[in-house]
Amino acid sequence: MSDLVEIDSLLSSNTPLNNTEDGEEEAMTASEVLQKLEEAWLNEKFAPDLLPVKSNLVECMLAQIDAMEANIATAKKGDFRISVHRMEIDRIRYIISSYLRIRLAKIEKFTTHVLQEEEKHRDTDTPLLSDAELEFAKGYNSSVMSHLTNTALRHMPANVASLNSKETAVVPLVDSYVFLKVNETTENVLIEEETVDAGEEIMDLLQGDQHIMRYRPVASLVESGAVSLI
Amino acid sequence: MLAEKALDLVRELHRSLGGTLSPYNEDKIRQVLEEMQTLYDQNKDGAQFAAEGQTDLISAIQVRHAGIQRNKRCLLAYLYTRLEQIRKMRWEFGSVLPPDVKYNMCEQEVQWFNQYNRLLANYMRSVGESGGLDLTQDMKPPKTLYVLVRCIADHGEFETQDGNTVLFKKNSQHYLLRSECEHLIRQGVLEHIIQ
Amino acid sequence: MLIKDFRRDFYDVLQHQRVLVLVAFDVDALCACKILQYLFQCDQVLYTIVPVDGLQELEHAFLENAEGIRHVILINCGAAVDIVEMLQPEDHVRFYICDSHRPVDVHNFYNAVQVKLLMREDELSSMPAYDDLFRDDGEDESEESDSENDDPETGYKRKRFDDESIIRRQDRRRWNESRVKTLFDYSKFTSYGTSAALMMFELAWKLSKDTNSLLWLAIVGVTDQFVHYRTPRDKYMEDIMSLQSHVSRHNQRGADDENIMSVNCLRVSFEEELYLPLYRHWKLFDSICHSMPIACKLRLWSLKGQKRLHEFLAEMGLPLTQCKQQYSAMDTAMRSEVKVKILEYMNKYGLEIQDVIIPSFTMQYGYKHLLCATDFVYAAAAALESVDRLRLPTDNFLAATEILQRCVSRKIEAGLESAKLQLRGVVNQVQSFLDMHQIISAGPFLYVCVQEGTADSRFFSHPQCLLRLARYTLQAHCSVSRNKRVRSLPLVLGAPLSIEEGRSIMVGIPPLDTDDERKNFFGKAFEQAAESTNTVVRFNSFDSHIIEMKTEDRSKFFDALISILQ
Amino acid sequence: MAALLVSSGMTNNYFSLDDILASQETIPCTFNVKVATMGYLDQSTSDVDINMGTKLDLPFWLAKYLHKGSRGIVSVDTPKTYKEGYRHIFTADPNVVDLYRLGPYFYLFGEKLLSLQLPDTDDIANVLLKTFQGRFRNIMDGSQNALHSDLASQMEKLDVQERQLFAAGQQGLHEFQKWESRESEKLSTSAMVSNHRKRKRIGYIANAT
Repeated sequence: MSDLVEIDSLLSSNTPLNNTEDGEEEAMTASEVLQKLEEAWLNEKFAPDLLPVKSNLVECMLAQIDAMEANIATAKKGDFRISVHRMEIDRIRYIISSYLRIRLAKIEKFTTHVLQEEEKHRDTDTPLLSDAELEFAKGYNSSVMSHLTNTALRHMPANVASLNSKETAVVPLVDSYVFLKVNETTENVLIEEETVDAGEEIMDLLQGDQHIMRYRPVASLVESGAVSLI
Repeated sequence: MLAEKALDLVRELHRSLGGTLSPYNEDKIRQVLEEMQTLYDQNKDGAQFAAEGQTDLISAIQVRHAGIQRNKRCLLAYLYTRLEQIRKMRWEFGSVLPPDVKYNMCEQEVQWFNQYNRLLANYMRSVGESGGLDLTQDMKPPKTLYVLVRCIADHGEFETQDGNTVLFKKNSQHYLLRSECEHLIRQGVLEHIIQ
Repeated sequence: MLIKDFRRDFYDVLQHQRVLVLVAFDVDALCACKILQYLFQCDQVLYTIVPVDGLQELEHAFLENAEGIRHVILINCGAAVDIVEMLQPEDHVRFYICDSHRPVDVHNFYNAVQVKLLMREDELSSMPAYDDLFRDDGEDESEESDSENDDPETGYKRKRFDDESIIRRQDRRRWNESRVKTLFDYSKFTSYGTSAALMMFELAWKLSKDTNSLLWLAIVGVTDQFVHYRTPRDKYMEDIMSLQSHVSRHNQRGADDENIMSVNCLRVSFEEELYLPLYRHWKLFDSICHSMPIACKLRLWSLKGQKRLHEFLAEMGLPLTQCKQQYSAMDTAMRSEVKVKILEYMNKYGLEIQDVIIPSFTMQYGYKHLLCATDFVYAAAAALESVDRLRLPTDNFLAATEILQRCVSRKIEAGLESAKLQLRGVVNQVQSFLDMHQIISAGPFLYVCVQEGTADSRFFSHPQCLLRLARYTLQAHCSVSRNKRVRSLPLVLGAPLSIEEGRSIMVGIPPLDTDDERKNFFGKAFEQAAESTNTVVRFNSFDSHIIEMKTEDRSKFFDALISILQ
Repeated sequence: MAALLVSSGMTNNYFSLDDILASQETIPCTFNVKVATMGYLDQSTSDVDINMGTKLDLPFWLAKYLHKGSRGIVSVDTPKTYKEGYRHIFTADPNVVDLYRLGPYFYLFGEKLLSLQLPDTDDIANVLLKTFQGRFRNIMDGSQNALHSDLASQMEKLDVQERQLFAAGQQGLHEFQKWESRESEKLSTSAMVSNHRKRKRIGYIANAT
C-alpha cells in the first residue's frame, strides 16, 4: 500500500516533479501542474480565439494519470482510497478532454485563420497548435476544401471556381467582451485607441481586480498569464 | 430575380437547423450552377462590346457578376453549414450514423463523414503516449464513480471491464461504473437516475 | 439457515461483489429495496434490480441474470418455496431471503449452505425439529434396495433379517406419517412476519447508516403491511413503538428553538392519525364515505346510513358545506377540531377507537403540505397496480419508486389521484355486491364474483386491490347480514383477470372473528381442491391464497372447495 | 456539441446563413447609368433595359456591389425603417416596436447600412444602440422569469438576434434550476438522438395508422 501513500504526497505538492521537456523551467509539483492546466482550460473556454497550446501540461498530466492507474491496479481490491483516486483520475481526464475538445472546436471553426496564424508561430517557443492538432487541422482543411470543390466549385465558371481565403476565412471575434481577473499588476494598458471623437484610454490593471472589457487589448496578457479569464 | 434559387436553398436549410438534417437538394443545386453558367456566358458575349466603353453593357456585366458571386456564396454556405451539422452528428450519434439520417446525405457527404471519422480517430489516438484519449467520453464533469441507470429498451448482454456480464432488460435497474455506461446513456439505451 | 448477525453474515459478505436483487410487487418490498439501494450506494456495491410479480417471473429473471452472480437477494418473495429446488442454482450461488411471508419452507430453513434467511428468530419458533423432517441415516437407501432386488441368491440373506427389517419398515412408515402430519400442520396456515422494510432499516441502523429518509421508508413499509391486512393490529402497534424510538432519535432537533432544523429537510413526527383514507387531499365527506370501518358501522350504502352520517356530522358541528370542500380549504379552526369532535361523538354511533384512530407518522419536506404514511401507501399501491393498459408491470414498479422518491411532488399528486379512483372503485363494487345480493353463503364459506365488463372490474385484476375489496366486502356483509354465524365464515372472491383469455383471479380471506392473528388456510384448501378436480390452477403469486384459473372451471372448483371445507 | 461553445459571429462570417438572409433585405436605389438587358429585374416595366434614373428596391448585396468604389452605377438611400420617422418612434419607446415585422434582422441589417456611408449613418448607429439599450432590460427580465405559457407572446416582437439573446437567458435560467435540483449532473441522451428517436416514433405511428 505504500505506493498509494506516495501518490497522496505527490499530489499534496511537496515532492517536485520536473517537466521532461524544458529542464531549465523550475520544477513544478503535480498539483501545480493541475492548477495551471485548469487555468489554461478556463482561459481557452472563455477566449474567443485559439490560445497557444499547453501541450507540456497535457502530456505531464496524462503521464500522471497513467502512473496513478498503474498504482491503483496493484493496490488491494478492498482499499477505500482506490475509489477516491479513481474519482480524481476521472476528473483530471475530464478536464483534459474538455480542454482538447474546446480547442478542437475552435480549430474546426477558424481552420484557415488558425493555419495562417500557425505559420507565424510555428518556430517560436509558443506554437499555436500541437503536432497532432496541426496534422488534424491540415487534414480537416483539405477535407472541407476537397468536398466543396468537387460538389460545387468544380462546376462553377472559371473566374469564380476558386475560394480566396481572405474573403471566406472565418475570423474569431476578438472584439467581443470577456470577464477577467488580474493576476499580476500591469500598468498603462492601452484599452481604446485614439479615435476621432474619443481620446486614447489607458488603464492600470491592479492585482485582484476584476473587469469586463474587450478581449483584444488583453489578448497578450492572457497568453502571458498576467490576466486570467473567468 | 437574381440568385432566387440559391436563396431558397439557404432558407430551406436555415429552417431545418433546429431539427435534423434536411435532404440534400440535388436538383436545386444543379439549377443554381446552371444560372451561374448562363450569367457567365452572357458576360462573356457582352465582354468584347464593353471594350468600346459602352457603359450600359459594362454595368450589365457588373450586375451579372454580382449575381454570380451571390450564387456562389449561397451555395457554399449551404454546403458548409451541412458539413457543420454532419460534424456535430459525429459527436452526438457516434461513429455510425443511423440509416435514415444517412438517407438525407449525398454520397460525397457520407465520404466526408468517414474522412472526418478517421481524422478524429487519428487525432484522439495521438494524444498522450499510451493509447490516446477518447474525447467523446466524459462529456459532463463526473460527480460520482458509479451511477444508477435504468434500461429504456432491451439491449441484451453487456460485458463490463471487470468481467461481469450484465443483462440489459427493459426497466431493470443497474448500478454500474459511470465511465462504462456513459456512451450507452448518450445513445439513449440507458437512462441515468438521480437517487 | 437463519442469520444471527446481519452485518457479519450478510452485509460484509457482499462487499466488492455484484449482487442481483429480485423484488416482489408490493410497497413494503419497494421500501426495503430502496433502503438496500441506499446502503449499497454508500459502499459502492454493484447491484442489479429486477422486479418479479410471480414465481414464474422469479424463475425467469433468475435464469436470465444469473450469469456470474454469486449473491442473490430476494425481497418479499421466495421464502414459502423451496428456492434451491425451484431454481436449481450452481453451488457457489448464495440466496439471501428477506421475506415477510410465513411459514418459511422447511428446506430453506435447514439449507445451511446456499440459503440465508434475514428474519427475526422468534417468528420461526413453530419450525418443526430437524430430525422430524429429515432422516439422513442409511435407512432409506437400504429400504428401497431390499424391496426391489428379490432375485434368489440373495433370497436367503433377506429371509434371515426378516423380523428386524419388518420392525424397521414399520418404524419407517410411522416416521413418514408423522413427517407428513407435521409438515401439514406447519404449513396449514399462512400468515405474515415483520415487514421487510423494517428488517432492512434495522440493518441500516446496525451499520449506523440510518437516516431520516430511510426511517420514513421503513414506516411506509410497515404501514403498507397493515393497510393490506397482512400484519395484525397488535403486531403493527409493536412495530410502531419500535419505530417511534427511532423517530424521536432522528427528529428531536426541531423541538427547542436554538437549533431549529433547516426548512427543506425531512421532518417526521408521530401522530394519532385519523383513519380516513387520504383525507388531507380529499373532501372530508368523501374520505369518511371511503373509510371501511365507519362505512360498515354506519352502513353508508343504504339511504338510512347516509342519513345517519349527516346526523353524525351535524352533531359534531361540522357544516356540510365545509365537509364537502377540499380538506385543505376548510377553515383552520374547524380543521383542528375535526379529530377531537369525532372522538367525542363516535361511540354514540357505535364506533370504537380503533375504527377511527390509527397511530401513524406524518412527514413534511420543505414547504410542501403534510403527508401521512397511509397517503404514501395508497399512492404507491395505486401506481403499482395502475389500470393503464399500455403500461408494463415494470413501468408501474418504476412509477411507484418515483413516488417514494418524495421530492418529486407532482408524481405524488398523480399517485393520490389514482388512489382515489381505486378507492372509489372498491366502494362502488361493494355497493353493487350488497344491492344485488351477490354474496352467496355456500355453507363453509361465503362466495362472490365480480361480474365481467363492469366499469371498475379492471381495478380488481390486481391482487392487492382485490384483497382490499374482499376485506371490505366481508366486513360490509357481516354488518348487514342477520345470520349469527357469518362472522366465522371466510370469504372467497373471484374477479376477471383477462376477459380475452377467459381467465380469472381468486382470493380467499379468513373470517372476521379470527381477524387478530390474520391466519389464512386457503393456501392448502385451494391446493387440495385443485388436485381433486384436476383443474388447471396456477399458483403463481407469492401469497398462496391468491390463485388464477380458467373462468369456466370456477364452478367445478367451488364444489370441490365446499366438499373439502365441510 | 463542442462547436456550440464557440459563438459563430454573424457579421464577418462568409458561410453564415443569417448573414446571407440579412443581406437579402432591400434598399431603395436609383440607377445613375442605363443598364442593358437587365430589364427583368424591374417588374413594374416591361422594357428590356433599365434606363437611367429608375428607382428600384435592390437587395443589399447587389446595391452594395453596384454602389461601391468607382463604379457608382447606383446611388443608395436609407431604407424607410431607418429614416427619421421611424427613428423618432424607436427613441420614444423602443419596447413597443415589433422589430420582427420590420425586418427580422433589424440590428444586423442596420450594421450593414453603416458601411454604405449614407448621409445619416451616425444617426442610424445611434438609434441602433438606443433601441437595443431600451429593449435589453425587458428581454433579460422576460428570459429570467418567463412562464412556459406566455413564452410565445414575449418573443414575437423580438428580432432574430434578440431572440437568440432571450434563448441564451432562458438556457442560463434552466441550467441554474437543474443545478439546484441536482439534475445538472444527470447524464442525458444527446439532443439529436432523442429528436431522432421521437421522429421515428411519430413516423412509426404515422404509417401504422
